[in-house]
Amino acid sequence: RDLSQATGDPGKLRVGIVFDSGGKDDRSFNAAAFRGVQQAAKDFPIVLRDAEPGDPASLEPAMRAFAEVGYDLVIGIGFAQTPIVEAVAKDYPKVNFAIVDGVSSLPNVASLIFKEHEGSYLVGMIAAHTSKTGKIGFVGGMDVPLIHKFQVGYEEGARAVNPEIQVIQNYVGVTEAAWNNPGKGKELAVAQIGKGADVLFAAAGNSGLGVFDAVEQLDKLVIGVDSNQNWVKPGHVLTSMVKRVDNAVYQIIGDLVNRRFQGGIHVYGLPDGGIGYAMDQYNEKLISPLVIQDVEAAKAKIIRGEITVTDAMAQ
Amino acid sequence: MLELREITKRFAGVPANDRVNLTVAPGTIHALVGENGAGKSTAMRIAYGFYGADSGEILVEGRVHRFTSPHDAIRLGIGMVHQHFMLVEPMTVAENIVLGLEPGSPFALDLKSAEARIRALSDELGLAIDPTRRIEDLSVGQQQRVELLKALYREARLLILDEPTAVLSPQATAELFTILRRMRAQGKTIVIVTHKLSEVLDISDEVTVMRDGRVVGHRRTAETNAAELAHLMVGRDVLLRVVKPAAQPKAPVLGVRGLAVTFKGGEKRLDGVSFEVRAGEIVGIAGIEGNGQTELVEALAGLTEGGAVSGTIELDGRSVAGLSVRQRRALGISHVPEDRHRRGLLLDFDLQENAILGADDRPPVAVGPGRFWLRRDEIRRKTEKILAAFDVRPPDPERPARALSGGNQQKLILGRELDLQPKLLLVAQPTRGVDIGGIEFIHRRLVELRDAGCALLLVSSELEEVTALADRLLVMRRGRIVAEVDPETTSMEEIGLLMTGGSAAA
Amino acid sequence: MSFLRQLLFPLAAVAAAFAVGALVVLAVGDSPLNTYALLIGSALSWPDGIGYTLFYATPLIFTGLAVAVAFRCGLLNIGAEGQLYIAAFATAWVGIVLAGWPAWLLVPLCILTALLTGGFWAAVPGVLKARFGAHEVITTIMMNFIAVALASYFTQYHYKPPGDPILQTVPIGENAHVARIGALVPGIPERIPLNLAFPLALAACLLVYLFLWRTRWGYQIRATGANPAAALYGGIATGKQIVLAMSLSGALAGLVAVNEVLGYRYRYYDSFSAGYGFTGIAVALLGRNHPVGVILASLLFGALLRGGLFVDIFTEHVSKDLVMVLQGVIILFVAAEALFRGRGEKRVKSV
Amino acid sequence: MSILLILLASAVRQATPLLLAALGGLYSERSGVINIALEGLMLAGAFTAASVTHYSGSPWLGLAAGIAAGVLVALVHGVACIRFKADQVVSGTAINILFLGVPALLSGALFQSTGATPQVPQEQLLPIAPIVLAFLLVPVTWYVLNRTPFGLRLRAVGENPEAADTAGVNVARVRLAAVLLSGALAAIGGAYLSIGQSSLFARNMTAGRGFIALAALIFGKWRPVQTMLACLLFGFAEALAIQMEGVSQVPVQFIQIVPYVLTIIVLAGFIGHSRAPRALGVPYQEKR
Ligand SMILES: Nc1ncnc2c1ncn2[C@@H]1O[C@H](COP(=O)(O)OP(=O)(O)OP(=O)(O)O)[C@@H](O)[C@H]1O
Ligand SMILES: Nc1ncnc2c1ncn2[C@@H]1O[C@H](COP(=O)(O)OP(=O)(O)OP(=O)(O)O)[C@@H](O)[C@H]1O
Ligand SMILES: [Mg+2]
Ligand SMILES: [Mg+2]
Repeated sequence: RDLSQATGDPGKLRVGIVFDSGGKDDRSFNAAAFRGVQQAAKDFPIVLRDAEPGDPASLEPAMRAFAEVGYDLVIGIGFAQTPIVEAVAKDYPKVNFAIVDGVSSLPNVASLIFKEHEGSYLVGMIAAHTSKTGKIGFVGGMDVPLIHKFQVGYEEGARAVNPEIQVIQNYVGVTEAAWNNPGKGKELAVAQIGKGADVLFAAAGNSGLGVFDAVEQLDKLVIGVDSNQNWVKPGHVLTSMVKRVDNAVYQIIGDLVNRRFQGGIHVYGLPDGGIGYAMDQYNEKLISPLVIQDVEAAKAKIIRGEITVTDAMAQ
Repeated sequence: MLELREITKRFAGVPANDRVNLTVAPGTIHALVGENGAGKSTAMRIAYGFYGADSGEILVEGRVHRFTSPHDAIRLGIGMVHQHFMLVEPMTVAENIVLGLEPGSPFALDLKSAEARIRALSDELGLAIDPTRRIEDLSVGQQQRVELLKALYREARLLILDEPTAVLSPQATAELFTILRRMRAQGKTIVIVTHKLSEVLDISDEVTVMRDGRVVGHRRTAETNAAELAHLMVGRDVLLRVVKPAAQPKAPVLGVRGLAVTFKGGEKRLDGVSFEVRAGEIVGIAGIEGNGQTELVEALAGLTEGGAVSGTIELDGRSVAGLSVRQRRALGISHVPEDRHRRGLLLDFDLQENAILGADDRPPVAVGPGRFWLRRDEIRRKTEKILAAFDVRPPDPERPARALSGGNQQKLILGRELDLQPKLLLVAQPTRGVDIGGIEFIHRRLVELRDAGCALLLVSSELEEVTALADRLLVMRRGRIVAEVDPETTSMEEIGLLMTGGSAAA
Repeated sequence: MSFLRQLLFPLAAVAAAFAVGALVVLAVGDSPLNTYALLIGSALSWPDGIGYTLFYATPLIFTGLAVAVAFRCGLLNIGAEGQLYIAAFATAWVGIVLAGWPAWLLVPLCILTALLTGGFWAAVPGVLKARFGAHEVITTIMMNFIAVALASYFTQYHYKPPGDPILQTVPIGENAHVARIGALVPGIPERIPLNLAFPLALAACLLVYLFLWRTRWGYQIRATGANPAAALYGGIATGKQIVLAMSLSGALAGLVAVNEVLGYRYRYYDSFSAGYGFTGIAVALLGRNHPVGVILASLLFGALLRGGLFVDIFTEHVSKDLVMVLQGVIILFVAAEALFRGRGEKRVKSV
Repeated sequence: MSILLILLASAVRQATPLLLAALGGLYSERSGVINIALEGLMLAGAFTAASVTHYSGSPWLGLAAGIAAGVLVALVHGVACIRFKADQVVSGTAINILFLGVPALLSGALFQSTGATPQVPQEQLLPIAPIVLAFLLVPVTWYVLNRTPFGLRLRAVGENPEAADTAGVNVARVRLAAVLLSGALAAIGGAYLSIGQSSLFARNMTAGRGFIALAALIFGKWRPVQTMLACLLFGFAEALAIQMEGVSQVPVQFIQIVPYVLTIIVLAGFIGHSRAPRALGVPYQEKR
């Protein structure tokens, strides 16, 4: 009968994480978060449970289940959970919450947000430098402002290098299912390549995997997103726009363990390494040092405020 | 060639074949005759392995065989043409014929060679069947010849034909008989099931008569005549007598003129039928089943499906032809349908809900605006009244109708329909499958109803029944009324001959 | 007594399904004992467990009833899902457009909208069946896709709050809200979304019972389902009954909107239904197409949904898909009833 | 490549899983057994194929295992409907619900995932074989139905099982064979989705394709060539929706519902009457 026992040792700090509908093995956004909490579970004496609701209607019940049995920290992954975290956090003021990609003003909610547009700007530059056709592609997951943030940053970066460049853009869909449709992701990528694009930026969760398949098949290049995806299709992944969700969730759990947990907005961007582009053995041959130099220069200018990248979500 | 020994077969405890013995000599045409439900089809289906017998033996060429499926019979050279054709309509003649016995390899059906063989067989007997045509494009007569070919193709040496002429025109019948004679000449043995005595006398070498699931006689055709066979078929010795005073017919209630029912392709199952029924009389319709009786009753009740009704139907001088079933019922037409399971009952519903079928809109059962509500207490009271008045056993209103015996189901339906105090009762096969006690009860009720001033139209394929009950008797054949006779003065043999077309009298 | 006998078979099917489920749990490497303890414990805890179980049961009562009513007329309504989607959108639309209207008028109007929209959406396959003989299984499935696409279109292009990352409409007016049970009954926290739709569902069961067994229309619908030929003989216009039964079925499915839109989310939310329409088929089958059975089956499935969530989160390997497996096995056992009864002849339903 | 060619190629790819499932449904339904379980059969095939390919590294082994899974699940449907005379629609529905759950549950146990398998490397994906197979199966199916003894028996038991029975055909055996065949074909369709078109199994990845296949089958009047055309039409609508999205002014939802609206129109009899096999959905009770 004692639910609190059955749901994990109440003697320890208990942390729950609710993934968005992509699930924790999307190799990008959710996967990054999962790496972070797993590392935390290794390093700290905590109980960790996760929920993968699969469909958006089940996000709230999952989050409430954690709060109901008295978990100490509940982390919501993805902007879609913002209103849910708000509602649940109001009902359970003693439970701490964290939301990735969303902003809440409640005192018991930590909002973990990223400057994706700045990272996208940098990979946009790399894409423009690399493209031979003067056409590059963008495949977004769900057609929402957060992903527009990626798209606009990417375009601005590309234009900064080549004002004539043509950016072909598509979104997989308009519902949550858009994150989980690799078949369609592939179709879109094939279509873009058919129109001449030779570098494609995939910001589409699981659907992005279809883009990876397409560039491999048609021998083009893809830019990964969120996690470092350079290893997924070596030789075909130009770079990845990394978003260190893992670091962010690791830090917030660490704060909890060290009794330093604080609500409010936590921003991650270029200076702290929360956002960046991935260079490793898989792609070092794909990008020339000259390009890196140019990109690093732009990065420094952004940090200093000399370049302002449009934040599509702030509009 | 074929011998059935002491074959018994029961359906739900009711014997359809009761120790049937039948011997068919090789190279002969053997007729099997009997009234509807005598058990002819059952016996033949057993001989073909389609049904298993409960007891008894089947001998083919003197050796006992056990049949587990038609497969076994086919192997022994037995072929059967069923009363209802066993053909797959959208497929071609050749496809139907080779079904189950396909020539060629499993990967390539050799229809060409089959078609050639079928053409040869067809030519040999003068059947004129094109093996490449679709069954649905053929006339019934042609379909029947396909059935014949099917058996011949399987090299059947014994051919069973179950009522092959029921669906044929006189010319087609004559052609069929020519073919059968040719087949006999080729050494085949033929069993032909029929009602029509003229045909028996025409085609057969020997004849066996069945009644009530038993064999009641065996004759050489040359040594008998229609009168004797009709006598054996109807079995005067167990004749039922209904005590009834002379009818006092009053004003006409039902007037039917030129009624026809036409189905697609111009097939008329009812053709120019005219008659009237007066208050206080029972008009009987005698005829072999399938001669338009069902279509007549359904047309009068408003239940014709898939066919066009033309002609006049008047109730008390007012046309009802265009009215719905419900409107006709409201005007006082009640109906006891021939198939109580399909039409008459909601088998899974309890007796109460069956007691209001067709009358659910009448007070005091239905009350309120639009007669929306059903009153449970009134339904129960009505049901109990019917169960008591018609001696339905057990009189438990909450039992499902399925749980009643056939006779009690029939009494329930009759009770329900009579409870509406109809002006006109259409009653078809009122005692089919009902035991003797039940039959008497039902007959008495029908006569009482007549004497109360109701007009009754009675359809029954039991000749005894119609002759005993009817005040006037109409004989139907091929969708027409071929004669009106006085049941008091006309002998059953005569009526039987009219029904079966055994004499030219009309 | 006969009622108990009626229960026996569904109980056996449930027990069999749980046994199969236990094997599945073992196979994926968890303890069936712990899993079922967590499942049952979380479904029955007070107040959240009970509250959520009843909350999840509510839409299932509506869809279960919907499927049952159609079934009583011999129709399989696989379209409850589409009917409840379109009804939910329409209900939200009225709640948005007429947000200023007083509650005493707006709430009934919203409920009426749910009924009418759901009813209309189901009437289409009903008419197609009655008029053209189009099989309702196929048409209702097609109507499902159309409903979801239409609701999604209107939400996305016309009623989404600007900049909202989630595919949902703007909120409905406060006056369209249906009260939560927590606001009325002390001791139940208001965070539990159980709302007045639950008593409405129970009332719907009573009304459906009265309609089917105490009124002429109900009788005619059931007669049509039991034996169309006999119904025609009794003067019942079977085509009309088919349309009526489908409309009623759709209206009941539409009432899910009261629970989800008026009582819980206060807006239309894309893909809000966790397959309620399809689970309704299982509910109706298990509940033997009887309102009381529907309530019992809904409570069971509601408990499974609530418990499934806890099993999903707090076990190592078992996911809430266990619930789907349990449902599937229950229906399969109920469908192949003959398996338990020997090789009895079943009523043959022609297409 | 011109846009039209891209569109057509995409339509063919989208039509392939539909066609495989629809041809599977064709065998089952022409034999008289409603197969609404195509969705579940596809899911079973898709999941098994992806899992086995992941472990074995061979897509052919994966495909074979997927087929085996489809046949096994079809066996459940067949036995329930043929042997136990279960309502065919209800049995199919049960299987659909069951296979929404089973792959997800197994993926949890096998891959610590909720509903997905690990990604299969590109070189281990099925080549275009399933596409070729699907379209090759159209004439093959036509041939089997019309030019082999099995096809003859199959059509006969679907139209008039009693006639077939009297002709010595074992109705139950033919129907079961047809249902198993439909399981195999639907499973190939599923496998194409998971290890052909994409490179992993994702939760409910058929997304209603089993039902659309059924609709295509009815649209195609239960005939192979017409069914293929219907699948191509549906595939074309899907391809169009993909290409038009974000490009044209027409909301994608409207393109997506075209096949469904068309199907309803067809069912309402506006485009010729679609006659089902006469014994479809009716369990056959042997008399003996
Ligand atoms: N499959 C069956 N199930 C139940 N009862 C049956 C079945 N077949 C025949 N009977 C019953 O067995 C009896 C004999 O029927 P059978 O068909 O053998 O008669 P018949 O002599 O061929 O009559 P008809 O001239 O009408 O064809 C009838 O009472 C009939 O109702
Ligand atoms: N001697 C025979 N005379 C007539 N028909 C025969 C004979 N032997 C076999 N047949 C028919 O040939 C067909 C094929 O026979 P076979 O024994 O190969 O059956 P099968 O292919 O196993 O068919 P099923 O699957 O129906 O049993 C059967 O339908 C049977 O009716
Ligand atoms: Mg007969
Ligand atoms: Mg788990």
